[in-house]
Amino acid sequence: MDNSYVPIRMRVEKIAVEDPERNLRTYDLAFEDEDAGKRFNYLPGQFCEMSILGKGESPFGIASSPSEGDLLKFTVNRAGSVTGEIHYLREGDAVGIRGPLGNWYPVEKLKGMNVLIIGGGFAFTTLRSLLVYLLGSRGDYGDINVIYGARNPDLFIYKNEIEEWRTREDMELHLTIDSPVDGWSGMTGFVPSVTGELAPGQENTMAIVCGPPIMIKFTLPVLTELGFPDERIYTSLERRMKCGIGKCGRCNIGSRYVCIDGPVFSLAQLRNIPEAF
Amino acid sequence: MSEWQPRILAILCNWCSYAGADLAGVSRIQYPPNIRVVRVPCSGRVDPLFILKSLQAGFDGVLVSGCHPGDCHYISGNYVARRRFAILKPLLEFVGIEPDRVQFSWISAGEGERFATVVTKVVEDVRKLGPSKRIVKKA
Amino acid sequence: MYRLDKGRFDEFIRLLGREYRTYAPVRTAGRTGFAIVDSAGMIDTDVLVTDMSPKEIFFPPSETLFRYGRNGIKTDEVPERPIAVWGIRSCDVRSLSMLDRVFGSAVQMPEDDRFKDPYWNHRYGSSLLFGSACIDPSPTCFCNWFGGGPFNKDGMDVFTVDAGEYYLLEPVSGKGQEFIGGLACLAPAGESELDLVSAIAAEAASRMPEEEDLKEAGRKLSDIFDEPVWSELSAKCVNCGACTFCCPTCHCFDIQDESQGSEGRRVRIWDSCMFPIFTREASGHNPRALSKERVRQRIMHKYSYSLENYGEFLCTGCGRCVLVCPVNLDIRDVLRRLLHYRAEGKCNG
Amino acid sequence: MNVTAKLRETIRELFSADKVDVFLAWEEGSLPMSSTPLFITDGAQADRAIFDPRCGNNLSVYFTKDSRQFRGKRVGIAVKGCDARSLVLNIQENQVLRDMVVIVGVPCNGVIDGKKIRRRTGGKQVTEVMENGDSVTLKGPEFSITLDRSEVLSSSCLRCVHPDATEYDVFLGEARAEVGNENRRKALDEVEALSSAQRWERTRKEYEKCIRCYACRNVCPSCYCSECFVDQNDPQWIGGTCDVTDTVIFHLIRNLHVAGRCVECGACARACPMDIDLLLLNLKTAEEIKKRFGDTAGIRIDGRPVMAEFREDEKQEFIMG
Repeated sequence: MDNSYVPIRMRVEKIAVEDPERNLRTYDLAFEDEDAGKRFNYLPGQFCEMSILGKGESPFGIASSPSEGDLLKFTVNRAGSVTGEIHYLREGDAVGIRGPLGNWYPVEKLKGMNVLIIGGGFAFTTLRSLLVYLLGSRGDYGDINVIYGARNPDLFIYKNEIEEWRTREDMELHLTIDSPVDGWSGMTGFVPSVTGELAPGQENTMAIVCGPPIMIKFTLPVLTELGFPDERIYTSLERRMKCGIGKCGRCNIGSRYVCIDGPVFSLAQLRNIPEAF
Repeated sequence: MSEWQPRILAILCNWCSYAGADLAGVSRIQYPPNIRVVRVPCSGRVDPLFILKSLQAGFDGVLVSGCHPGDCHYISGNYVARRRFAILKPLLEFVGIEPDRVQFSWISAGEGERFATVVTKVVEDVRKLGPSKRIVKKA
Repeated sequence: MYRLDKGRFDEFIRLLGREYRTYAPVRTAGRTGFAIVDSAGMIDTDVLVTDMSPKEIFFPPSETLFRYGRNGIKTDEVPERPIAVWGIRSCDVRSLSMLDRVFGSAVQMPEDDRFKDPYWNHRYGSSLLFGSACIDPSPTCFCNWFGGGPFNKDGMDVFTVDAGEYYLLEPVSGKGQEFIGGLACLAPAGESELDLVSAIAAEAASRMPEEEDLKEAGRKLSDIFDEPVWSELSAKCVNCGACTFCCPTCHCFDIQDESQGSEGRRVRIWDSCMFPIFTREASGHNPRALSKERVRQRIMHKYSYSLENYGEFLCTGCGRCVLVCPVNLDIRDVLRRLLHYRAEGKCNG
Repeated sequence: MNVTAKLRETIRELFSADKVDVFLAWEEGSLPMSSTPLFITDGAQADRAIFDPRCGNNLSVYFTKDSRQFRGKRVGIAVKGCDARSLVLNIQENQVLRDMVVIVGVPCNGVIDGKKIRRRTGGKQVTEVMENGDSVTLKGPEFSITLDRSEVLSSSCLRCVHPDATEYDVFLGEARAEVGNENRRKALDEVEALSSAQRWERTRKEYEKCIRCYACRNVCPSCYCSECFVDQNDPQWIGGTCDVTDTVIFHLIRNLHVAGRCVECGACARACPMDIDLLLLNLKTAEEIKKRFGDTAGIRIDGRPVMAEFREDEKQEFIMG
């Protein structure tokens, strides 16, 4: 029998510091055991429990796309004891992961549709995975529109890639920051209002939203107002988790467990859950 | 195998007892090498939890030392600590932790000699008790 | 049905011990719980509802998931002999079946190995359960609310009745039949013995409380999710974990690491939805920060969410939480209050 | 008029004079010999209130728990001697404003510990409990046991020296001052007669039972840290398992955190589902504090709790010479 509590051993291949305060770092992890890597099949939106032996585990969305190769990418914000310890890791160090856990963005349903990706802050991780995935087989999808907001320009993650996405002709990227800053050429304003201003068409479009709870809360009604039906709005939720396999009892929202029934939910599903927002 | 040696954790206040230990060192006063020192700002900083945790982690004894009454750098830290120790010690004895494993002293920055004497006494007391077993956590 | 004379009970327990690690109710310093026994003399045969529930046998308060150190990760060896339990009550047997729905696999993906909890499965999967009929139900028993009863045999391998001078044993599962089938210390039971059992069963059934209609419980509870009644009910709860720790079906847990130097172990320990830190995130955000939200979670989880997820309640009516609650927040009263909330006309709809 | 009748009368008066927004008392519980906390918000509910030996809950706990549900409200509260001391301590520690509470003292002769009853009956069905002076009769369908009252009283009550409130606005009867109680010394002597190794054996056996449910902490009116040291994880001070060294350290440190603040109401011991004799450590510490510093928790309403105070000339024979 598989033992889902035992982490897979990974090696830190590369660390990128994402912000000047050095609170956000992106880790590229390689499988130590090739077979384990082959068995690890995932899709954008899924997450892993990252394990520091002696400190514990924390859940992180997978930021890489399976279309990119064998490395797994995670972006970690320093917040608690486990994330603090992860920030001490150096390239070459060992780390454990358990996963892939949870469900994924509806990539099959997206085929032939336009995609509107809306993200905020350092929650852009699984959205990066999705975007890279879509761009990897670009022909399968219609228009790709991305709205990405951060408190200030420093707090966008994956800045190098943002530069590349900006110049691409086969997608639209709208960056926005909360309040004006000298030298900022993008948009200003919170994600929900920017979404309203840009008023992307809902026809044959699927909206995928991920960000801080408050951003999600205010963005979903904007999408509804723009005419998106509940079945074409997806969002990814976060809760404190331990086991990741639907047993330990803390991540539920109503009867749904974020770790196995989520983290990706359609608004249609969430409408039936009393405490979703 | 070599003879068992007690391991003692010494929690010393920054302003007096740590300086006293320092003086013992620079004055080349001999004392047993069985102690490991943790420096804290004041004996008032010493939570009984630190002491119990040290014993749990396998230290055979704990010495806590601060400034003499009246000399506290923070005016009254050691007085508050004294009340705490005054009830901690009988409580530990009450539950069956050998009293000599946890000891308190006041050592000033000028008392290098006294530091050596205190450490020697603590090490000898703990040596008599043998290895700590009661509140030590097994892996 | 077989008859086991009490004079040969010790022989029976010893036989059982050859193949199984045998657990039974044991009384230590006035407290009762399940412990390994190797003779009949150690067993407390009178206790109805043990203070600690038998979930501790299969899902201990703390257990090692694996050990780590310089040489990597190692899981502990699984003991060879499977577990047998003697003297487990009907409600508690059912609670184990319920826990098996949670730990055995994921209902959503029953075939997916990733959701099978190996620690639970190696203990529960091969266990042999000797359930006991409840001859003398207590005033805190309410198993009949949930389709149980003092003589309910669901989930047992062998059903046993204490008939005074002897025990009557009835195999329920194939595994149970296989074990007791050829035992020399058992004799086939006769007519008079079976009549006695029926009489005892009727007497026990008469002691059960009036049933509460729980047919619509899941929906009724969902409907009043946002009503103020939850604040009223939770006002006196002090959010300790006594109810959840003594509950035979509560199974929330935490995972922690315990290190000594470079060696250590990852442990699973019981946790409780009553504790505020249970759901508090590293950012400080807590989706169930209020006592009301936590009490509601406990009730909803047992009587509403579980129906949706597992098709049954996560409560067997054993009454332990009623006994241990330090503020006498009686779950039966709570349920009655909630289920009749709309009927009282306190809200529209 | 019995105490219950007087209590109800007092509650009605307080509401009709608009002196309180809520009144904390006890009402009949769901089990034989049990009571449950009652929050009265309307004088008309006064007739639900009771006071008798079933009323063990220390209601002061509701002032300090995280919900702080009575903040800003004028609260009336019925208190036994120990409960009153908890409240005094809460006032001393600025958790409760004296002006915002109306303290109603009730004369207490000890409360019954339901667990002791269950232990005596082996968990059998008790349908009726009758008190008659110093004896208590427990009746079930097939049995009847008569016990000495002391066998079913809460251990804290057997060692009580302040049966009645020391601070109150109304007292329903005649409040007694401090009484002597030799049970305190006896309980300590029993342990102190043991060798160090025997004491540890005793401690280990007792605290091995702990399942870490934290009922003791949560029912304690003096335990109100917004984050308990056992819940801290950075650093994590003590392990979360039922390893006996961790449980002993938890209980010792909790004991020290409530040193000079514990009123020995016995709520922790009555709440413990594992029946750990939690009170003994509290007794030891309380006696030590009384002996050394001449202070008892919850008696003074002014100044600071004893462990936050000091005198320069205190005895310090435990400091190495």
